[in-house]
Amino acid sequence: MIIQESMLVQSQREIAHNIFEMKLQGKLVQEIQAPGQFIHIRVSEAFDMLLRRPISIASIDQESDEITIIYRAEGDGTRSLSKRNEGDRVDVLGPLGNGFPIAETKAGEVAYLIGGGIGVPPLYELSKQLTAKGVTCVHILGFQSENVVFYEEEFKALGETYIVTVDGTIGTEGFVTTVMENLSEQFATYYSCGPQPMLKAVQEMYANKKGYLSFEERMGCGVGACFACVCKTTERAEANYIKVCSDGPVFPAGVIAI
Amino acid sequence: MIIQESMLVQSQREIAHNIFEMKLQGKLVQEIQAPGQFIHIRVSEAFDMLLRRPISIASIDQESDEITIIYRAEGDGTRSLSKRNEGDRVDVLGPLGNGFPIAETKAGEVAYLIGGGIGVPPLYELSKQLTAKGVTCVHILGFQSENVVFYEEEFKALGETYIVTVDGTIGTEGFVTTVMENLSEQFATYYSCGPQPMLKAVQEMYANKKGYLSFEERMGCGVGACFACVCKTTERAEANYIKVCSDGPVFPAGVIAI
Amino acid sequence: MNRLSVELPGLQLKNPIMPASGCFGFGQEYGKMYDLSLLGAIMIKATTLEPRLGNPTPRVAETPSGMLNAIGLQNPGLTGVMENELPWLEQFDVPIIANVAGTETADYVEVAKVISTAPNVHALELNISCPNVKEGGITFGTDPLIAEELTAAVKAVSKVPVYVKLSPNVTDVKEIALAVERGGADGITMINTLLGMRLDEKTGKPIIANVTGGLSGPAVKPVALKMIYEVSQIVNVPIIGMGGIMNAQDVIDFLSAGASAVAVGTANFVNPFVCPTIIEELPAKLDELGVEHISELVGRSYRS
Amino acid sequence: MNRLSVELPGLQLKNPIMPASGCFGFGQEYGKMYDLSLLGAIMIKATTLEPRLGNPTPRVAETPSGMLNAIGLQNPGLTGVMENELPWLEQFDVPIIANVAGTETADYVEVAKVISTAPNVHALELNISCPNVKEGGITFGTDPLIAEELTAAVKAVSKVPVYVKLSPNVTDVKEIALAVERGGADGITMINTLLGMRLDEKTGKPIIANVTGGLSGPAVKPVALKMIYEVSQIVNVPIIGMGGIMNAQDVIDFLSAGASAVAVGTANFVNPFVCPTIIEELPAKLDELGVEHISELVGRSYRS
Ligand SMILES: Cc1cc2nc3c(=O)[nH]c(=O)nc-3n(C[C@H](O)[C@H](O)[C@H](O)COP(=O)(O)OP(=O)(O)OC[C@H]3O[C@@H](n4cnc5c(N)ncnc54)[C@H](O)[C@@H]3O)c2cc1C
Ligand SMILES: Cc1cc2nc3c(=O)[nH]c(=O)nc-3n(C[C@H](O)[C@H](O)[C@H](O)COP(=O)(O)OP(=O)(O)OC[C@H]3O[C@@H](n4cnc5c(N)ncnc54)[C@H](O)[C@@H]3O)c2cc1C
Ligand SMILES: Cc1cc2nc3c(=O)[nH]c(=O)nc-3n(C[C@H](O)[C@H](O)[C@H](O)COP(=O)(O)O)c2cc1C
Ligand SMILES: Cc1cc2nc3c(=O)[nH]c(=O)nc-3n(C[C@H](O)[C@H](O)[C@H](O)COP(=O)(O)O)c2cc1C
Ligand code: FES
Ligand code: FES
Repeated sequence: MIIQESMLVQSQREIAHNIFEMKLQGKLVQEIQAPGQFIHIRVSEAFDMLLRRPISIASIDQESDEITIIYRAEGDGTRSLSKRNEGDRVDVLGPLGNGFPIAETKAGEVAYLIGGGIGVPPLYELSKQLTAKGVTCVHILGFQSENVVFYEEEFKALGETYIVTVDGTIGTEGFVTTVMENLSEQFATYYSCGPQPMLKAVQEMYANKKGYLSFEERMGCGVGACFACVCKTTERAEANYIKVCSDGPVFPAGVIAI
Repeated sequence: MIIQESMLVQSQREIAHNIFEMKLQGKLVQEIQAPGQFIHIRVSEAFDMLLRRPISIASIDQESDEITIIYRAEGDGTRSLSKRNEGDRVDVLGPLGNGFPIAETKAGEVAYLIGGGIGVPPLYELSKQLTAKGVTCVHILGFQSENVVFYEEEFKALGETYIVTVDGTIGTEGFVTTVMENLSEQFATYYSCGPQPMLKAVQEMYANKKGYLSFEERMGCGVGACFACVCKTTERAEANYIKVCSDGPVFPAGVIAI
Repeated sequence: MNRLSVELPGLQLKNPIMPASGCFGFGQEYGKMYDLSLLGAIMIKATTLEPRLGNPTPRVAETPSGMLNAIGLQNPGLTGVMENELPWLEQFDVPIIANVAGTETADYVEVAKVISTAPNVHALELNISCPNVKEGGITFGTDPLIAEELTAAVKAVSKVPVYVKLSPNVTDVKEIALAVERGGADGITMINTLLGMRLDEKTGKPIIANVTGGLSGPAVKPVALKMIYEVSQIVNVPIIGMGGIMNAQDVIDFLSAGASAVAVGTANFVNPFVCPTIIEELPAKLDELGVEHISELVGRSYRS
Repeated sequence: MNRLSVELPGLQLKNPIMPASGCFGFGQEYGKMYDLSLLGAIMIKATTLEPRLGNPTPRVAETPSGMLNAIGLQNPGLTGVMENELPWLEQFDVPIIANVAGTETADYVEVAKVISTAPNVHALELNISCPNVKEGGITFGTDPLIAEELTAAVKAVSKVPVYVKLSPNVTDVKEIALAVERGGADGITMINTLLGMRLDEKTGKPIIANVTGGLSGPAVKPVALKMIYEVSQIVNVPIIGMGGIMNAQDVIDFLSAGASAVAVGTANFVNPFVCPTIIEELPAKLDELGVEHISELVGRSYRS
């Protein structure tokens, strides 16, 4: 069930340049169904910044009712969010959307988790859950530059991890596809989240593989009511658009026209 | 000189029901010329509440660069201001306007200081300065009810003080005029600040006395540029309005048409 | 006695609060969050004769105390709405106001004829003010004669009262209001969105793919109040007011300005529970104002 | 090279930033706070033939991300401005744009004729869009023919270029823009305020004594950008843009939308140093955008 809750900030810290990790506690944590779901955050009580900001759930701890989000403080809203401190409250709507299907990879199989920039966070909880189930996760994580890389150690603790940066300041120089070209295609499923051009490249490279992609679109309501966040599907050109917020944000590869 | 400054909140406390006393520190304190001047406060960094709020200077401590303001948290802006804590910063423009003329009462003379509700604060600094100079101050302070009375002790420490409340819960029951009717007219000057009906009654009762009244009007700029805060003068019906913010807020009795 | 009940042509409202068209879909999403029977009514998303895809994305952008949208009337079309959406809504004890849009008069008439037969549709809201479609929409709402004729044509076929939704993007909204009243409108709803734009800070290009969008939210509230204040004093039909309502105080303001009921749009995105919250808070507001029944507030800004 | 210089009819601007009319008086107050020679230009408060008292108070009210005003063109009249205000401003190295208002054409013409002879008045701004006076003002700005004729009449007598200030309270601002261009306008300034209203929470009565007021501030920025975007693509004269500018980024947005320079109004009340602050911040903004001269940004929202 979707609930609206004033969640408690447990901690907030800058984990890379302008990248913040925030832990939030509240009972909506019990409602989360799958990694890849997101929350919709009201960044200010004032009317200045009226719309909520969609942010993926990066890690879930149902025992302590806690989630972690990781976000880039870029625009006005996320910058304001980055100023909250431990003990503050944040107005959160969630959990929203449909996450990554864990069931699509069996224990013993290999999954590739391919993330770009601020698309990396939801892959962390995904990897935790897949690994726990006995899936071997390989992480291919692309960033702009060394100063915005985060969670390298955390991913390494779960499985093989390739870091790639556009400027080569750390890891391989290039894009996630640069790494992918040199990796075996011996895997069962891929899961990806990141900028649309990356998703497109990944989907093309693994065209005959089973894959799941998480999309971004500007949102109004976040719950499926306003038709703001639609994407065109590949199937029928004149069909209804599909909604990222409530039909997605994760779709099987091939569903969305990119 | 008028300056804009991010002043430091030294303290904030609720001194009566919804009435707050805030101490602010900064270098604009050195610019203050007279009691009755006011500051123009930006209550929020957000655009929600765009206009500054005019608040009188209630007390000045030039040695520690500190001023005290006393305000009622009534609307959105003052309510938001009442949530600032020690150590926070407040965007202040000031000092603004022309205050009460101290020079108009000589040492040894008697002055009546007549205040109503949230018009009381500027009279406190006025009384301090007059008393210091050797003027005998008599304070007649009207409030709605006991729970919104403030600074009774502070005024008593400076001179004779009459408290009057509309509901009679403390002091005399009635209006400041109820007290004034029973007081001698043996005084040199009166100074008054409060709601317009009160100013009108005071001015009428002391029609042949030298007096100074402080007025309120909704403001835009606070510095005399926008013509928002005008009052009609008694002199020439077709003359220019006079500006409360820069020509006032204190005017000699008889200048403003009330 | 229900202190919040309001009676309008075709509508027995438990309370004067309803979600605004386009901000509540066809109710399914919010229906999972609270009981829709709590609402005074529901204004459903615009319905057109054929299904519509709407505009390319991005379709929304934030602005100071407001937002822009250019959804472009995406909807499943008349048949979809009649077969899937309206029947689902029948489980709730709440009157539906069907927002009707089209490209030409014949479309409006056809949609109105059919949709007004749905058992839970108690009124129509003629959308002659959508700023986000190239044809139809606002073009019907800026010319008094066209607005009057369209209203009359729809009135002639509708089985339920017809409300006409006015655009604020006109020189004189009074003129359009009088025209639709002459055309036989049973009520007026206002305001639809103001036209606006936001640019990307880096590229300088419009953020909304459709270039311009409709401005809604608290930013437009002063404009809405002013237009309702003026129109309610010259027409003899009731007004459902909207434009920036966020809380119970805003509702009081709209009624004071002359609206008989109100719709809440953008605020649903900020707080999905805003409508039931407002409904819950209204009685205390009436107490504060010393008012027994909410309708006593209507038009008090100009009544002595 | 001065990266911020802008050349417009009659105006050699050091930078494209000027205070908007009515938000800066005649400069005396802000002149005590900083050196007015820093400014690109100054748009002084509307001048009418006779002194005006303006409207009763309250004249201002706050709204979400905006404010309403109904000053009603209070000013010392043509003689007062010519004798006291303009000579005082001569000490600064800054061109003055004189905002001209009136009740009938003859007033406008008379004021324009005289005020355009002042040595520091480099351009006129014809105010055909003041929403706060009963006669004149906005009535000239909503009818294309009247707007064209007034522009032509003023052009005929003015010794300096004439800019016409447009109202956003019209169905089609393009039509009015083209009309004043036909009338001979050398430039356009836009937008004046939108009409709006705020009610007292307790009494339900209008807060502004004049009932309605003009809405300005960040709330109206999307409306201003959209109108400038449209008008700048169809006229051949430059636009001075305004409406909600608070900072350097807003200036970039207005230029991107098609304005050649901008005016800052309401923001002066929020931060009296806003104009010099913006001027100081602009070069860094240009660096960020990789732009050598500010004029390269003009119209980039639609230029490829
Ligand atoms: C399903 C989903 C999950 C996301 N998860 C994350 C995450 O885990 N970490 C993270 O850093 N970012 C994530 N994003 C992107 C994040 O929502 C935007 O970066 C953020 O909304 C920008 O807000 P702002 O206040 O910084 O920018 P502003 O420019 O102030 O935002 C203005 C408006 O535009 C919207 N907007 C601006 N950029 C984007 C964008 N790229 N995508 C969607 N809306 C945008 C904002 O939500 C807001 O409504 C996610 C987006 C979606 C759709
Ligand atoms: C020269 C002067 C000195 C003042 N000194 C004091 C003081 O020492 N202590 C104190 O409590 N109050 C004082 N006031 C009144 C104080 O300015 C208002 O109570 C305050 O602005 C209300 O703001 P708000 O956020 O509570 O209300 P809101 O309703 O949120 O205010 C909205 C807008 O209306 C204006 N406004 C509302 N009420 C008034 C009012 N009565 N007078 C002027 N503007 C108003 C606000 O400034 C703001 O622009 C003074 C007013 C003036 C003109
Ligand atoms: C995302 C969105 C979609 C809208 N779609 C419609 C629509 O389909 N039909 C219509 O008449 N109005 C539509 N509107 C306008 C609203 O119904 C309402 O008139 C306007 O938003 C002002 O109210 P608000 O400020 O409370 O949102 C839409 C508004 C928004 C924000
Ligand atoms: C208090 C006030 C007074 C104004 N007076 C005038 C005026 O005399 N003449 C005029 O053309 N515009 C006047 N305006 C309109 C502004 O010049 C400007 O067009 C408008 O406020 C939009 O800009 P802003 O949002 O930056 O304030 C006034 C605006 C305000 C807020
Ligand atoms: S954001 Fe409203 S439908 Fe997706
Ligand atoms: S508030 Fe602007 S002139 Fe007084």
